[in-house]
Amino acid sequence: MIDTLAILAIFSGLFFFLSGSIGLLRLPDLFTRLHALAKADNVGLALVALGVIILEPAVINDIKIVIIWLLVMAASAISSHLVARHALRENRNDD
Amino acid sequence: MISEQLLYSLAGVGLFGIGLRATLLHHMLLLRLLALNVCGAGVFLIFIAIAYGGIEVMADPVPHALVLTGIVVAVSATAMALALGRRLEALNDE
Amino acid sequence: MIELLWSIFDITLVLLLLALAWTTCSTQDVKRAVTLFIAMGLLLAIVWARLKAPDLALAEAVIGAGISGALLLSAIKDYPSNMVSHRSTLIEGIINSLTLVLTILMSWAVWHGLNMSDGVRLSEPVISQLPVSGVSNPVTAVLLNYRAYDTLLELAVVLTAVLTVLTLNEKRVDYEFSSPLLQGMTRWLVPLLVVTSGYLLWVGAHAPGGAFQAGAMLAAAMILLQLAYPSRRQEFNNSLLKILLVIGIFTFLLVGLWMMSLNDDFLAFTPAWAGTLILIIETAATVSIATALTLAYLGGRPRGWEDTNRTSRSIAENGGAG
Amino acid sequence: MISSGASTSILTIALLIALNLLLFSLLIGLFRAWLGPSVEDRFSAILLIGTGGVAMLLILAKLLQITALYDVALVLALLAVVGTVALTQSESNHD
Amino acid sequence: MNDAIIWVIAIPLLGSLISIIWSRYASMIAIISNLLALAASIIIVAQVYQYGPVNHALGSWQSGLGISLRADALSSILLLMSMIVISAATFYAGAYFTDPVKRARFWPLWLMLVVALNALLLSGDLFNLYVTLELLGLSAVALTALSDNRAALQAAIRYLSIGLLGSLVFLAGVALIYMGHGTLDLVALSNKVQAEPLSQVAFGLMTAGLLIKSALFPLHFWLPSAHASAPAPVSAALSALVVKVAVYILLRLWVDVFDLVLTPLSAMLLGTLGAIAVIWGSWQALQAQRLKLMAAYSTVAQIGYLFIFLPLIVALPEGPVQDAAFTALLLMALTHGFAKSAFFLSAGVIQQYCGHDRIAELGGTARALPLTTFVIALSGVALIGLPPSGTFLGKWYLISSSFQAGQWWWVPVIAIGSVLATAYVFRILGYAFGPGESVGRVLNRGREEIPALLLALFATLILGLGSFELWDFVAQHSEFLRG
Repeated sequence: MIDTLAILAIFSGLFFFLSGSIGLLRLPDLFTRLHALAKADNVGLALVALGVIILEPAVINDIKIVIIWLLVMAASAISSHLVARHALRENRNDD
Repeated sequence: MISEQLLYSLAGVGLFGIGLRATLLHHMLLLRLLALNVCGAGVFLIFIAIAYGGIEVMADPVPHALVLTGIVVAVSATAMALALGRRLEALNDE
Repeated sequence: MIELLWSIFDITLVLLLLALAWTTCSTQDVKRAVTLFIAMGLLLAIVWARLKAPDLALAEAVIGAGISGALLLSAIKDYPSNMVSHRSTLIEGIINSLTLVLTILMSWAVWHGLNMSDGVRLSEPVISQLPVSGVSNPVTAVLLNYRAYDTLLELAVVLTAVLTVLTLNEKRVDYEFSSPLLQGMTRWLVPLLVVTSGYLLWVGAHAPGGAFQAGAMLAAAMILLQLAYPSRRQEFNNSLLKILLVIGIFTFLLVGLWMMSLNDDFLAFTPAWAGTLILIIETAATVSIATALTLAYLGGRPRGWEDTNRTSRSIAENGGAG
Repeated sequence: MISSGASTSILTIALLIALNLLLFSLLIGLFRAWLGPSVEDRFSAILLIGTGGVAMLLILAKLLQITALYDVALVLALLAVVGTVALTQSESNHD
Repeated sequence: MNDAIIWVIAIPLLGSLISIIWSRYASMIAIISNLLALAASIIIVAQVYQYGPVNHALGSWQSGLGISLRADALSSILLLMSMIVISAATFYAGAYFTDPVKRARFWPLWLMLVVALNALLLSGDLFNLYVTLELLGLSAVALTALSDNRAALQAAIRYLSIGLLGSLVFLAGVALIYMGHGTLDLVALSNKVQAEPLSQVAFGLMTAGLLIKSALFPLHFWLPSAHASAPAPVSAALSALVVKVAVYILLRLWVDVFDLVLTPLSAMLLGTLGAIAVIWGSWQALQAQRLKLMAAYSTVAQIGYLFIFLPLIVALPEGPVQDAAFTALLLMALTHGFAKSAFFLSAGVIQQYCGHDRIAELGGTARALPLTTFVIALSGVALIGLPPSGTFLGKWYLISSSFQAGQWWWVPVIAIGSVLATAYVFRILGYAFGPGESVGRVLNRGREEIPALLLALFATLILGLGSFELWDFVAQHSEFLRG
């Protein structure tokens, strides 16, 4: 039962990851791509982490996983911001 | 177990070959440096593939330690090469 | 079924790794090569994890995501990215066939080698001597006890490399632009990085972790600090930096010599003290590695590194443009 | 460590499938690193590998029963930002 | 007393660390630590002479689990040679670097080079050899780059990338060895290695990696620019020692560990490359426009001689004849080490005096710098192989072993090489004794000239006349020759 729940969480997380990757590949410009990426980061990883937490009995590891998830959330927000700002400031196209 | 060892050590050989080829082909320091690092990663992969003993078995720790040393050396060498390149660029600009 | 899924995973992972390596090595575009290389580093961390080498996965994560990424990304701008050069077709053909032959020969050797060995190698004595090594993480036992001499020389390599960086260049000119968001993040992330570094150092005795991972982590914290607060023209305390730079190898050497005076052989730790001594050495090494990597990232010597007034003036005259 | 019963092997299989799918989604994302065209585009692929790598490490930790891999995931999450900052703060001095 | 083997590594390392912190007293620290290390190396030679090979198990672990340091006749003699050359170059460098900044940069790296050389010569473990090779390579590159001009930096970059490639290829061989045999200890390996595919490929890889480092033709291309553009004391150490210790590892591996893998055919191939190197290197040396470049090409040629010995040693029967060939090889390596370092140190003096080292414009140096010119002539004697230098005996035995092994075709190579060497040495002396406008007062630069003179005397007189001691020493402790 618990296993089923975990599997469900992980697989729905995977759905976001896959759509994030496809978005990264298919979307037309950097900013929409970054947006798709943030989806994968936040929701996808949250669900996968949730699944693993359900499976992991040791509390210390659960805390670690929660910290990891929070960190990735923060990192993705800041990274997207920095990358987007950098792109705007450079305002150019390579190649 | 042999099959994983074989797969990953062959991958290591492959990385080594790819890196070696590119090291010899490239002229530019930065690209050559990346190629050397790929080459090194191949050697490290061979070591770690040998150490692997299967899902249930503990891996041989000696290659892990050797590779850790190797990684530190590789990073140091990379930093040093980048510094040399930067100094040369500066002298070229003068 | 399980076997099959593992095999699919292994094969995909290997193919992806090879593809990344190939694209990294075959492009002439510096920016593309560097990003692909960083991606390959992250993938390698997963490979190490898959092959049950968590110590390495940890090191590769710190190096790949942090230090070497930062080093290479900041180096990109030192290089013109449109410099294209080709070897002649003949030479290229020779190189190609040479590497191909070598790869085939090595694969052949690997094939034979895996069949000829019993697979035990050195893990037996490593485990049987673990109780007297002072630590319970076998990788740390190899690094700081059985093969401690290698690690001593490895620290010498790090020191040599960073000394070279310091002799060649002056510190890179800071990029003046920062953002409140970045600074806000730095304020909570840096303490977290420092704490994690301490955790990795301490945990190294009985679980994956250790001096190098901790040192690189600490260096990442310093680099982040430097990047977020570029406008502060901090004056470095150079004599302190010099001491921090050599303290790791110095402690290591002195402990080794001390143990030689007690137990006849260099680096022969007395089993009862081994745990404490290893922790002391690792702490000092962490500090040195962090200092070395930070200085390597800064790209050269801070102002006033080379002692006397006279010398700093002569640098300003001779190498100021560098 | 591995609890007995049929559900375990089903769980293992499910986790392995999830692992494979994650790897597949990284593979898709990596095309962006190859295609570019701008540095920022390439870098967004690295961000994806960072997050996807964290997810894979969580699942691998469960599959291989190595709790230390949570630490690896933690480190990866912590340092995800450093590379981005290095990219965005140091480039463009030259030109 | 058994600890000398540690001190010879620990003292320079400690010196290097201290000289970073107290850079003001770095010269003094460097000289003291070098003299102490020299004393330790003398003690090691004495120990080996009296009691046979010395073994030090680091950490008291059984060999295989831990690392062992070993000194036998071959390594201890090379260690002593390297410490003598290094000490002379250290005294020289104290006067050579007039800029205090350069001097402060030089000493820590220089002492690190000493650590690497000594650690490499004493190492008894394959992976440890890799680490020492990297330490040696990085410190050598760092010292080359100290010249801080474009040519030197380009040379240093090439030296670094080729050196890294060499060590990685070597390391790949080490990985294969560990895969097949499960140990890295050289002694343990010597009992395990058979002529099977894995060992053959591993042997090939390690040899290839080391051939790059020892600059055997056609892998020598990085050497001339690096050796010619480094500061003079560094060039001396690079040419005399750094290249040579790579040859030392090769010999150690070939003879001690992989003796069953080394086929006569591959030995013949390496000998042929050596022969080409002798002729090609000497020819390039004759063509060279600059003194230091000439010396660097001459190194390529001299390394070639060492490789000609290989097919002979493989072909000769075990016993006194083979031992004699081995000792002759050692003698040539030692003589070249002393002579070439003396030559580079003198070239440095000339370069400082004239402001350049273009051979065609050396007129008048003989009168201005009589002692330096004398040293160049002396080391020239050793490079050519005139009696009483060690090279004379070495070549003599090389020729006689060629006949004994039925491989007479090496003899004309040696003859041509010697003729060319005579030509390039006399070409320099001709210009140096020629008339020149730049004749100033007769200069006396004792602190730079006397170390060079001592090295040249070692090459010509001491090794030539005292070679029988060497013969005895090696003959008494020649277990290492047969593994």
